[in-house]
Amino acid sequence: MGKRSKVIEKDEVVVRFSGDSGDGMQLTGNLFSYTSAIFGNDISTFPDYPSEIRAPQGTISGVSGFQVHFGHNDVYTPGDYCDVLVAMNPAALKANAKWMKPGGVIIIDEDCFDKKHLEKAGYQTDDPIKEEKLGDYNVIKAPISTLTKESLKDMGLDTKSILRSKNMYALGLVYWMFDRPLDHTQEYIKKKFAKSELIVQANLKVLDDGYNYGSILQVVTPSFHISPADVKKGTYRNLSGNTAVAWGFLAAAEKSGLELFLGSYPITPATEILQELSRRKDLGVKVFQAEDEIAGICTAIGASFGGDLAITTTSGPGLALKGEAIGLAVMAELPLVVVNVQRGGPSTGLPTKTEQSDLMQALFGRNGESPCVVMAAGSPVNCFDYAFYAAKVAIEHMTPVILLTDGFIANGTQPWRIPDLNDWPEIKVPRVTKDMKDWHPYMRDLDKLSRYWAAPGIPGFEHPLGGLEKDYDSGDVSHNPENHQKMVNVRQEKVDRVANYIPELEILGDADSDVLVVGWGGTYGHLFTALDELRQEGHKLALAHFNYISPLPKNTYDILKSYKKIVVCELNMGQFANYLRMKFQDLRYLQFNKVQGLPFTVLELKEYFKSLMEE
Amino acid sequence: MGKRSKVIEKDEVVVRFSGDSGDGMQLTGNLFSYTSAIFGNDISTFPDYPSEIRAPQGTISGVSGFQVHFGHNDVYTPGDYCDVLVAMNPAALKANAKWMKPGGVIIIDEDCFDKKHLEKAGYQTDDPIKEEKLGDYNVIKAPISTLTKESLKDMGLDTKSILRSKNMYALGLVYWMFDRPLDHTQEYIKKKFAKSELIVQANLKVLDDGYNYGSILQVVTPSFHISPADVKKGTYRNLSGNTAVAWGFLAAAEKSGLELFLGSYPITPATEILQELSRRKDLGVKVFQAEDEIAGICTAIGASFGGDLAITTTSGPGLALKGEAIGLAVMAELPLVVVNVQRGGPSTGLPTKTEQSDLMQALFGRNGESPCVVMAAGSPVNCFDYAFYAAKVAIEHMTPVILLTDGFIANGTQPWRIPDLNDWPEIKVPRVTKDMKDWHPYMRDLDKLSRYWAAPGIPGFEHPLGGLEKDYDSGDVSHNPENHQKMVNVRQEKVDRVANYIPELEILGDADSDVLVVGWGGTYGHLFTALDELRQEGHKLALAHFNYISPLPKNTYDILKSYKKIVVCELNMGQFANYLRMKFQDLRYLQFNKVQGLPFTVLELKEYFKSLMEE
Amino acid sequence: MSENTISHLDFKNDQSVKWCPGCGDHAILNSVQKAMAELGCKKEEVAVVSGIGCSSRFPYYMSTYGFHTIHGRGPAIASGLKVANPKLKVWQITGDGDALAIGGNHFIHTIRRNIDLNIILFNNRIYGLTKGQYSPTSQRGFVSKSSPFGTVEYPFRPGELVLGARGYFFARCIDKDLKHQVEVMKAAAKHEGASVIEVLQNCVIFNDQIHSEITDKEHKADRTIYLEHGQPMIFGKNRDKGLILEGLNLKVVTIGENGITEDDILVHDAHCEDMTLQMKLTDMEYPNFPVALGVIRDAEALVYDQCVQLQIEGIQEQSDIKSFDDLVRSGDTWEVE
Amino acid sequence: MSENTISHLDFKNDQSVKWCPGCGDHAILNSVQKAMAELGCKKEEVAVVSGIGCSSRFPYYMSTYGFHTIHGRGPAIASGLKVANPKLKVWQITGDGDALAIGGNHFIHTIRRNIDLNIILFNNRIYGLTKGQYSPTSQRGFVSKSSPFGTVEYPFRPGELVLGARGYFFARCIDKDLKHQVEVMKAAAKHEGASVIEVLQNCVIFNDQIHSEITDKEHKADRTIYLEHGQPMIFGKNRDKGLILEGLNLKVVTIGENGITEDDILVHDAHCEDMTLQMKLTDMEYPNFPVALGVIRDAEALVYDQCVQLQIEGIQEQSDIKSFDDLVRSGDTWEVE
Ligand SMILES: Cc1ncc(C[n+]2csc(CCOP(=O)(O)OP(=O)(O)O)c2C)c(N)n1
Ligand SMILES: Cc1ncc(C[n+]2csc(CCOP(=O)(O)OP(=O)(O)O)c2C)c(N)n1
Ligand code: SF4
Ligand code: SF4
Ligand SMILES: [Mg+2]
Ligand SMILES: [Mg+2]
Repeated sequence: MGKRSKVIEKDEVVVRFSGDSGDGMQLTGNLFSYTSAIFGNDISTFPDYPSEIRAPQGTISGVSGFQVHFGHNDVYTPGDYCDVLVAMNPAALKANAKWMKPGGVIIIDEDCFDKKHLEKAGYQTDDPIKEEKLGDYNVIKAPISTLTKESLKDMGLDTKSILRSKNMYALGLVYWMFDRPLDHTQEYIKKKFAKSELIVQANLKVLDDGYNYGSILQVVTPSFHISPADVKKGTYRNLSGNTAVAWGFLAAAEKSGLELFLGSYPITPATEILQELSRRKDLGVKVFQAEDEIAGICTAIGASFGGDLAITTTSGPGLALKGEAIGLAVMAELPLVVVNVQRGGPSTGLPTKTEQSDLMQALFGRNGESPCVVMAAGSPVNCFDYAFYAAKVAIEHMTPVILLTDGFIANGTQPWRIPDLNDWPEIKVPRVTKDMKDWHPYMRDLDKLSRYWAAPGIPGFEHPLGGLEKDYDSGDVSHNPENHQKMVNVRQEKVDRVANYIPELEILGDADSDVLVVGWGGTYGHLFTALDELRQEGHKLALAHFNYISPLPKNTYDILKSYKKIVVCELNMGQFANYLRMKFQDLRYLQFNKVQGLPFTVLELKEYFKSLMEE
Repeated sequence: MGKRSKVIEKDEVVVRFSGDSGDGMQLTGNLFSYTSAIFGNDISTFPDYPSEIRAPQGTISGVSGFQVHFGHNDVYTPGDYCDVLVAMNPAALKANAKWMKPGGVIIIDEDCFDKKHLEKAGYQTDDPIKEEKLGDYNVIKAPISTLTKESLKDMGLDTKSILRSKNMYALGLVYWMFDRPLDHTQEYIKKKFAKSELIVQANLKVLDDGYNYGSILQVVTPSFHISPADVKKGTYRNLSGNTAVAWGFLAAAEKSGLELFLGSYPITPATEILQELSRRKDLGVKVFQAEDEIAGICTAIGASFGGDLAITTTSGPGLALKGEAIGLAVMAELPLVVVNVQRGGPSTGLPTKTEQSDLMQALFGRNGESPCVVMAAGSPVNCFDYAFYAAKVAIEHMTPVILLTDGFIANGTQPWRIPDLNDWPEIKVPRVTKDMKDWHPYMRDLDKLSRYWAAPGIPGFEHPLGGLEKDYDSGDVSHNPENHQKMVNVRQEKVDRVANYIPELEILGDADSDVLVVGWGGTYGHLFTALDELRQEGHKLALAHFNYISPLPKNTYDILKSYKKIVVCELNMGQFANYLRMKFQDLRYLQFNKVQGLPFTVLELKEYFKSLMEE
Repeated sequence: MSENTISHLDFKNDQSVKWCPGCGDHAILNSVQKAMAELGCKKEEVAVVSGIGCSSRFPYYMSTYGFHTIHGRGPAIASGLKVANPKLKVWQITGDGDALAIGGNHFIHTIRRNIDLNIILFNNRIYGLTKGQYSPTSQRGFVSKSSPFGTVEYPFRPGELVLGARGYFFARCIDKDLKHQVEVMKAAAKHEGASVIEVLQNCVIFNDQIHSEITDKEHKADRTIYLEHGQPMIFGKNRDKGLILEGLNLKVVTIGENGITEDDILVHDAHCEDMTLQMKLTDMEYPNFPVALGVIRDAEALVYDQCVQLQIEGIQEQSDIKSFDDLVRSGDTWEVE
Repeated sequence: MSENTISHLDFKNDQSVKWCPGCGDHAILNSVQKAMAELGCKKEEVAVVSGIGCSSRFPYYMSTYGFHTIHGRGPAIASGLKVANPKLKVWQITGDGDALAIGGNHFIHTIRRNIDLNIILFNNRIYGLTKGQYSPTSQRGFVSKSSPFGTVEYPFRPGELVLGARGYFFARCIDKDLKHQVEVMKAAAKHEGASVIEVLQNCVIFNDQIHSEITDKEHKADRTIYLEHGQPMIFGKNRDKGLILEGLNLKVVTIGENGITEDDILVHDAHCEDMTLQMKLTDMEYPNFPVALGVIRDAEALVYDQCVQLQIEGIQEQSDIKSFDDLVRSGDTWEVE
């Protein structure tokens, strides 16, 4: 394939594939990221599709995109701005032009830039490049549709099928640009279209021709070199946050020896957890697709009463519906994990977009004094870890745990080093034992203050549970005023004591900086990248990122109080900042908030942090 | 009826009628309070009954009580401790002995203090007075059952019916003690039992005989004199908090010219609002007893969309279920009042007891950034005022309003001076008008930032509403990031601006004291009484009592910051204190909390405040 | 706008319709608009209330009043609207998930109360908007994203549930069957009380062809039966098949065979209060029977919203309490001078 | 404890029962305990799950495992429990409000899925615990605290709703009818799948005598009919009345009059899959008909919890993925050396 004319050396690159919902951009992006990962780059990806199933063709609302960020160093976010944009139609260009890095490469299928499509996308003239002021960019106008047709003209396929494979042409071209092997994609094509040899051949040919088109064009096409990352030895796979959550529970089930039960009702962007666990009948998972969110959590509570590791998964509006039942689990002191994949609110809001605005709801969205454990995962792959630990805490402390993720990390992917479960901690199930003297349903472990689990079936431990207040010393229903106070206190204390069993907060970056950035949950990648880049630029900065929210790590106050400025960054109007105000009132908190259905950009964070440090 | 031997002059007295659930204590208490009110005393009452419909006879859990506090001065609570206790059986004595004022009067039906009943109540000996250490009390052992039987022996009634009227005997006796006229009660008996002349005659006779028994006994029975209060001229009636809420909405409907719609599902202790409004078909109220709480609020949202003044009523667990739908009202910016009569939580908790533990849920129990107005009534009769103002704010600002009351003020009663609606403010309905230029569904009033109400039926204003995010400038569905931020901001700002339309916070007591007591909602009576008594005892103390919580009155910070010590008193673990920490972080807040299903006692408040002032 | 100039175009607005090309929802939108025009509705007196789902985007495409609410709560919100404002013509748009999964309770209670709503249930036997999980109307064994090994649940039969909840109007039609749909919609609109119309709707993306066994042109005549009140239950390409009763069982017969004549064929009585036969018709499933289309039940009953109004009017006539002031001064009051 | 020594007393505990004296709930508690004893249940294998209501206090009075949950959610919680632990015998206690108002959706879905629960519906046609508001089974016109002028709603007929939701077991009995109740409970327990038993229960305090028109000793024989599978449908003080079919209508006839003999009387077939006749029996109302008691429908169908287990076992047999490690190493992975 000849020598390349100009090769650009890069540490990292962001590529975005973008086109109509029907253009196969999700697949294209996925294949590209897999190849990059196998090649040895660290990657982070993010899909971004319209909330309509098939929005009108050619319009901005119908644009579907997939962004891949890969590099020779660790990569923590899918990237703010693109080095390379593939735009299959004018709407894709229109939607993404503002996300281009200055001077980046834009590949367009010029066949689709006709008057009709330009108008649909809202362009006023027939020169969208000029309209978008992209003159200084490297715009590669390739007649991809025509070339695809040309490539397949002798195969005997109908035009529709031919055009359906034009995404492979674009992919081939991009592979050439990054000098990537085609074998993984070829394998995939053979498997995926196994039913029709013709389609396999067509796609393989188009992929190849796209690649070759690159070398033909090489005079005008830049080509990049990103050397592999220096990653830890091991077996890897790509993992999305939602799959990671599902698998974290599978791991917890295996480690605890409990059967896994999921009660759930589909809701964007949490549905994939339900779908993944539905596939895991091979591992004995009992999945109950309930009639609604309330039945989702209630079946899980029933299963928990019955002795299973029980979970329920949902997103914001669904969590609102589960509030009453979470209260029952608080009162009955049963283990339960409620996963809430946050999305844009309020109400139906922006259902396919990301946000961190359910924190207060998770903490307080129930009647009465109703404390439970709240945790948050920080990245697609550590959704695995926090699902595991959420289950561990729920079981060992006999309490409901709300695990927060968000649309951004749920849909995003990262390479995941396959763990050896032997390295993971045990999960000890606090079952009743025959030798317990004077056992009653609310007898407590003296350290954790958790009660013991007596699942039906064990002779001698028959007992009623329920949502009415119970006597501290007998577990019978009690209306006694002092007892109520005691139970209210002990339920809170039980949650507070979880702090004795979780890791302390660690500072990332310069522990001795003036400014402490505080974040929680799914903003980890952006905050860390901003921190990392600023430090590389010579700034001093520290980051405290929270995954345990209720209770907070024990050393939280000691850490926070040692900084001059604390800035809490979150994708809401300041919910965690307010929570910290309740907990540690004497400290001052600055806020950096964004509620746009989008993650932070590293750029905006850096600018803001710089301004803070300069003040 | 002769001269009385010893008459005790008192400013105020607390009387508690107490017996088995079937003993008619609620009626007895009610009749007594009415008579006292008509006599011209200020009164405050509180019923207290078991959560079981008919708990086992003779047991403590079956005791039903009714407490009346009346005085020559203003009375703000039903009183902590009793001057006079009527105990119809041993269980009633057992349940209430600890609530006696030292040296108080205890009337017992000695016929019911037999071995069986003593045992059922849990007494170990046959001398309960000694067991309770009530030796220094004035215990009047009257054979009430026997006397009642004696009184009616010639009337031809069966024993069951005879014994059913023994409460009238006790009531007659108490009337004698307080030298009260019988006429109101006689009238009541005649109306109530109109169907059976025999029963009327029996009850009248028993009442009379009970009264006369007092004069016979007068050597040993103390008798009290409490002169009438100096109350404002007008027509009065007794009003419970729940009825007051219902009537507040009736008033708001009349003042706004809107029809009133209630969608609700029964739940203790809120059900009476539903029941009262069900009776008000005469005033055109449309009451929809829904299949659950969700349908309760959803029918109300539908009615609000349709142009009615729409409300829904519930208690804690029901509010949890309504969270998702409140979010819809927030997003659709429709007027709606959600009344939450708080009870003991979490979960089913202590359903018949009082608590203030739903504040956080009211503020934050929804997905996304979902601000709405939160208010709280302070006493049974001002439930009327706050229901009225909740409706006014909801309508004029086009927003859902959550109005918090609690089991204590909902069930308690006070005399209520009947208002002249002409003295009450107008409620202006922000309807669209034909002359609106470029109207769209989210066009806003520039001062309030509220949108206009275009109820179906008006030609030219057809539009779709919905839970998806809408464009600020057109009202169409929008996924635009900046627009979302703008809408999130404006929804909050709209709620914040309600502060421009509500009264400023006023300090009660000594504005220049060191200690500021802060309270909110239904604790008003106890806090004020404690303040009042301490001031009469020569202490300096100030009280800031909140009825508007979101937004807070505009001058809140200025007031709070001028005190050395702020102590937030509430019947939860510190929810309002935490809210203040979020809002005004630089001030320090002490907390006085109680979560026992009971109101504060004035005594415990006074002691605590004294300790604070002495520090 | 005078009534007779109203066209279905008047019920369209300027929003671009965002359902997938080929989705059955487009046709239903057209039918509803057509029915409204033919009924001579005024735009301002129509309100369309939906829940959440592909189907529930419906109100955005109507030029009437509309409310796209929350998942499953459409019937409750529409009930409140209708009771608040009984003059409105309220249409409630819902899907098999929206109505029968999360919204099942409001659905059956709305039917029980017999509130005058026209409920259109888009039955594509799938959750479309969330991209393809099985729904409460998916057949046992159905493979979907959330049932990769096939479901182990019996589906609801919507008509059976409606009748079990004391429904007085139930009809069924096919998305592509425009003309018939318009007739059925009009019948539903004219029925006083809750009317439920199940539309067999195709989701081209996640459940394509799910109804085609029955609805495809080449089979439809033999596998469905169009019921009309007062008409014999005849179907088939050659209109030679019919339904008769044998004991308590329905049976398909061929006219002209075994001595069967048209006179032997059952005549459809949609107005019959007793629902026995209507239930059997509702439950007919292919291949044993043709699937019943058209208005299966259309019986009279008291209507909740009307009764609420009447009760209020009746009480208002009799009561002395005419105002807030009358109320607060009634009963036990006392004067302080 | 050997099985044959188990007595109903073993199912009692030491808690004092707090229902009102005279409440029908006491009798139901006794019947359930008796049925369990006669079925030879072990205490530890029984779990009783309830919602909220007077009736739902039930689990506190049982010496078995129990769960007094939240209002209306009993069927969902019991479903989860049964699927998690299919060996348990799960009884679900509920009231007309708990099951049919707030819990309606879980109720019908549990029935549709056919989960092996024994659901006892205490139908007192009132909300007892909240002190007397009308319920979804209160008759039209019923006056209560929340309907001072009478309701304007049609009630659900629980059996009709159960059958409309594809129920395979429905029975009805009377609270005071201890012996019969025990038999019905046992039949329900033996039925695999969801069984619903409606008990006509008297609330002495808020709805006293609501069923007495039918259940009172002096009328019962003439106003009710005890159905038994395989037996002719005969009733009446003199056992001279019976039911026959006339077309699609049931008719009450007198044996010995107009030439009617016992052979003309319908024989009850509870096991018949087609529910037509069972639905008609379920819906019979006094005064036109006797009210049907006993097991009205008891047909076979696939049971959800069993199918879940079978499906899992089947897939586990075939799958290569036996552990977490197998899973995470399957599919697209790569090595970094
Ligand atoms: C409270 C809540 N739960 C879940 C969802 C997610 N959700 C949206 S639509 C839908 C199902 C839609 O199915 P259906 O009603 O059949 O409509 P279709 O899309 O097939 O027309 C679900 C589960 C939601 N939006 N809100
Ligand atoms: C979420 C919620 N809503 C409402 C209530 C109040 N509530 C308790 S029991 C009940 C109705 C009980 O009626 P039913 O199920 O018929 O039982 P019964 O008391 O008649 O046996 C209601 C409305 C509650 N506890 N929780
Ligand atoms: S996903 Fe299916 S139901 Fe939804 S719009 Fe597309 S075709 Fe229609
Ligand atoms: S109120 Fe009625 S249902 Fe409840 S315990 Fe008393 S009698 Fe029974
Ligand atoms: Mg659907
Ligand atoms: Mg009931």
